[in-house]
Amino acid sequence: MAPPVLVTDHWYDFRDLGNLSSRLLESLADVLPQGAVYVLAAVIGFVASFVIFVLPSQLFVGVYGERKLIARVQSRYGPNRVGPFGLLQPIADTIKLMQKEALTPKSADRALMYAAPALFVAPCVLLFAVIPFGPNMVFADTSVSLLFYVAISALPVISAFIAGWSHNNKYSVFGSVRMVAMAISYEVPLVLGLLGIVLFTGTLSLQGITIWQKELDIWLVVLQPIALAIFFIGVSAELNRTPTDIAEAESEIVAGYLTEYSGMKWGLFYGMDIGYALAASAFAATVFLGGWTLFGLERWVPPWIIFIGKTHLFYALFIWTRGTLPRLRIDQLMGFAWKFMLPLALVNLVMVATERMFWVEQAADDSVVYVFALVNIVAAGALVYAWSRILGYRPEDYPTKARLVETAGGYVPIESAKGGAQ
Amino acid sequence: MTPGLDHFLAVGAVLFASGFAIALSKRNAIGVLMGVELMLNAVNLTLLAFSRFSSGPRPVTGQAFVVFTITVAAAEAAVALALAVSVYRHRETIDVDKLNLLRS
Amino acid sequence: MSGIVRSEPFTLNIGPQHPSTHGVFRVKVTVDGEKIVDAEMVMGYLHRAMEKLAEERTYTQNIPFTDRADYLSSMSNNLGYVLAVEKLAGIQVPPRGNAIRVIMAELQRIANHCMAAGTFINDTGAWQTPVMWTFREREKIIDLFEMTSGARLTCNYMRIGGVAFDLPREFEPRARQLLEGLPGFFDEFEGLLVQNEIFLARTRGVGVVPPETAINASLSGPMLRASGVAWDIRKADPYCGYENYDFQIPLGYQGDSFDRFLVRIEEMRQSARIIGQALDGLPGGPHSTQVPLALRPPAGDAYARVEGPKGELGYYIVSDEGPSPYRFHIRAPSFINLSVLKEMVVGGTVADAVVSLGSIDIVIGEVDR
Amino acid sequence: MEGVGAAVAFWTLAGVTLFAAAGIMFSRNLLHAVLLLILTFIGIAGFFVLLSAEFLAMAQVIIYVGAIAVLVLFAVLLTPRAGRDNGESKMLLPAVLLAVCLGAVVLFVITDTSWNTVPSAPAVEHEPKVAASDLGEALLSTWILPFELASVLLTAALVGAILLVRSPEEEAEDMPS
Repeated sequence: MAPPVLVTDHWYDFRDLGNLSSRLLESLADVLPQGAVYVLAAVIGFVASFVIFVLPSQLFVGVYGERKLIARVQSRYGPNRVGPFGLLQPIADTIKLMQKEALTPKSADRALMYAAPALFVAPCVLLFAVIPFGPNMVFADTSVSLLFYVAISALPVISAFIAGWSHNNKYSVFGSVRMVAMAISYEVPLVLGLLGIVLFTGTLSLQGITIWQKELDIWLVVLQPIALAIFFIGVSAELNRTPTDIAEAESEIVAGYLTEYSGMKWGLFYGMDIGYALAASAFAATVFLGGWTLFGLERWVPPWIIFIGKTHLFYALFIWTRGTLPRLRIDQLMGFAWKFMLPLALVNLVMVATERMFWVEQAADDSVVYVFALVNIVAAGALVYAWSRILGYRPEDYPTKARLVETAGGYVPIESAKGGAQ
Repeated sequence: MTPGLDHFLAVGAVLFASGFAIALSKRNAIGVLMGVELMLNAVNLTLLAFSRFSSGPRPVTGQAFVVFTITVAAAEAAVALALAVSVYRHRETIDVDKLNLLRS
Repeated sequence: MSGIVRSEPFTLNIGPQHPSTHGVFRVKVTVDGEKIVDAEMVMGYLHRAMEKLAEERTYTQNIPFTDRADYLSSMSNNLGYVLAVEKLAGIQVPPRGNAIRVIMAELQRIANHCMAAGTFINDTGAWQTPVMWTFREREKIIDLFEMTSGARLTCNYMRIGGVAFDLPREFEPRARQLLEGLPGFFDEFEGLLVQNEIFLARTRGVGVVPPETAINASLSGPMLRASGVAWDIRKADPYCGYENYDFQIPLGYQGDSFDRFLVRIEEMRQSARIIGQALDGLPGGPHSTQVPLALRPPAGDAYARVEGPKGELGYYIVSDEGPSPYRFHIRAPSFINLSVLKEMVVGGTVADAVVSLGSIDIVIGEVDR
Repeated sequence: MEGVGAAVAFWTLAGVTLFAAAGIMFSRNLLHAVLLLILTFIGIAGFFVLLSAEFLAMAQVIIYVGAIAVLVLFAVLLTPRAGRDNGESKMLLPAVLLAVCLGAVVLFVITDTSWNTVPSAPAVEHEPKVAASDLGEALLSTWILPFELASVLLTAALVGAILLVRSPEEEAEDMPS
């Protein structure tokens, strides 16, 4: 399935930066020694994806945008002092972090403590290698890029464990053990949820999934709402965003595995947390929101701008939950993963398999996908509600108002109170 | 020069030998387990090298076989570690030299 | 060697310097895995020997001390102390003074509960969003305090025999404006949290205090009412004319952290009602009676108690006809409410301990005095 | 598998993996050994990519680095007083000798025999690409029996591991009162 070539392929056509880089590489091909062109292509791809997308998004959407949006949620302004509208705030933060003294406790395991931030940064950069920014603007278009994403997102868990373990401090051991236990138990439903997507599209490569959504003119979020819910909860558990940020829960274990870090070492962890969240939202934008396609609009609007817009849209979802939701306890989280998300993912898988079988066996035409979409959405709502009722979600018998009593006396048993439990 | 079958097999052999040495020489039961895991991985590598380079119509059989060795290795690792932890609970040590009593 | 080796519990300090101990207060927790086996509370980091110092100062000079006992509700503290001295010296307070005292005490209760409910949700993990909302309302009340008494937090506004200054002209319109906004805010705040599944999961059944334990440990305030015991000093032993205001006492169901949150929200609504009634019937006349500066009350002792935001706030003063009290003791509700922390915490996890501690709403200034 | 790129990749991966394997042998701290083991797993995943088995490389990273390595880390965590040093047992010398002999024999066999490999070096064009879908079909068509057996084995291992590690209280809980 060769990606469709855009209207023009002149080098100045910035709608597809692939033209520009390929033109540049061809001119350099004969100049450089035999193998060096591939290395140069790799470097250009990396620098382009990082300079255009990751670094500015990390700084201006991750640090500045998040603080501004959360400030709005909390009815206050957010950073507006440094630079015009506070736009230079992330740069000021970075400079401040760099000149802060990075302490290393005496009893800590120095080698591991220095290695952990580096090991935390490397996988984040790797994640962006597989994400397709445009028709032929993907850095490493392997046929298993979806699996590549899931595999690489297991590495930061190990480096967080090392970070927590090397401080030799009770709080950080707490944090690192919680982080690992939670990441493991949320990886299972996450992978099962993504399996539903792979079943439908039939390919493991992200570019293939985007092309599938482009040809059928349907976004997978409509087709697979349960998979998106499971993906979002699983990823926010793995990245430790707010409903599940128990690995560095301020109010309980000070800063979890980051307790002893200070200065730029902490800065790296903080920056890469945002990097992973961006990678997760880029992945979700590709898989669920149709990647760089916008129902045919991508022929005029540069596809990579569409893609970046969708990523930031999904990132806003992370910010929104971070601003509003309290934190779950570790055992509730584990119970939620195994008792709620896993069965839901399995049922979703069965539904997708039957639909796929029906689609292939009857050789129905592609418009049947919209019927599947409707069926899936209704089934998703019904399934979530029914399963939560089974697991004991009874909102109606919890009182939401205190009882009101007129006179001061002794203990007032529940039934005889005037107000009664609404 | 481009890596051929001999190179992959050589790396596989060296890995197997080091895994073998680790498994036999480590005092801690977890060290022994690490050695065993290394040996299994070396076997996987050799299997895949053969499946990639040897003639034969369907190279996929080698890869299917590697999938099964990975599952067996995972199951074996889980049980071995469970064993180590329960032995630690009874003996307060998992030092291979000291574990010579068969009675619980 | 044959015994089963237990994974040995290790002690963890939810130490004096910890983001969620509401001040310098330490809980030495023995933890087996995540479960708490034993908890030992260590306090006294903020002990300023207030009760001893009060014995060298005259009765009027002691008023600023009471501001700093519970620095989050200085008006109620002043009221308690001033009532005790008036009972000792037999001084009558003019009706306008009483009405202003009721208004200020109830405003202070709303401000305190805004702070308490907000930080409690902060302990369950919400990133400061509810606190920012409640602080926005608390700022309006603090502005009212600053307008009348000159200070935002430690107001030092009450005097023996009445209040320091009369209400300024623009106090009433601003207070009315505030009262219109409050019910809407309470409903919105309650709507945000009471149906929130994660908040319910984190607070229902956490830090439960059954009614018998509450009564035996002589708890008071929202802690006692959350366990279902209907006890409120404003109703049981009315002072400053509380008997002629119409309000109700909120009660909880099982005495867990969630019930305390519900009780506090409901108390704020009732306080808003009381302020409305007090503002409507604000009598004219002097705001305080003249009291000699070097007051020498007759020998004897007096105990006056006030329904402070955290519970029954009592002042016990012994006088030996000297210019300064012979003995000055504060019955601090936070200190007594804290005594049940051990039963609430043992058996739960560290996360629950933090939530239970947050739900008690303690202020270390009052606990350590 | 273009010539230069594959060669560079092969030698760096070989260097990293063998260095890490030796590191496990000689490092003093058990935790460092576990982390070096993770490095070897990643190196071997790189080799799988070189042998154009990408699906298996990703599966290797997920299963070994994502699950088994974490399992080993937890085992190290759950045995605090069992000594975190990576010491050698009394069998150090015979073990190393045996390993060296075994390695020598196998290496000799490898270099000596001439394997009838696919004609010419891997740079040949019709490189037998095994896509993930072919592997899936193979697993569920010709290899269906071992596939089902593997799932039974995994369940047995799961139950076995849990039973082994149950602490006395959990057993007391389930004991019929």
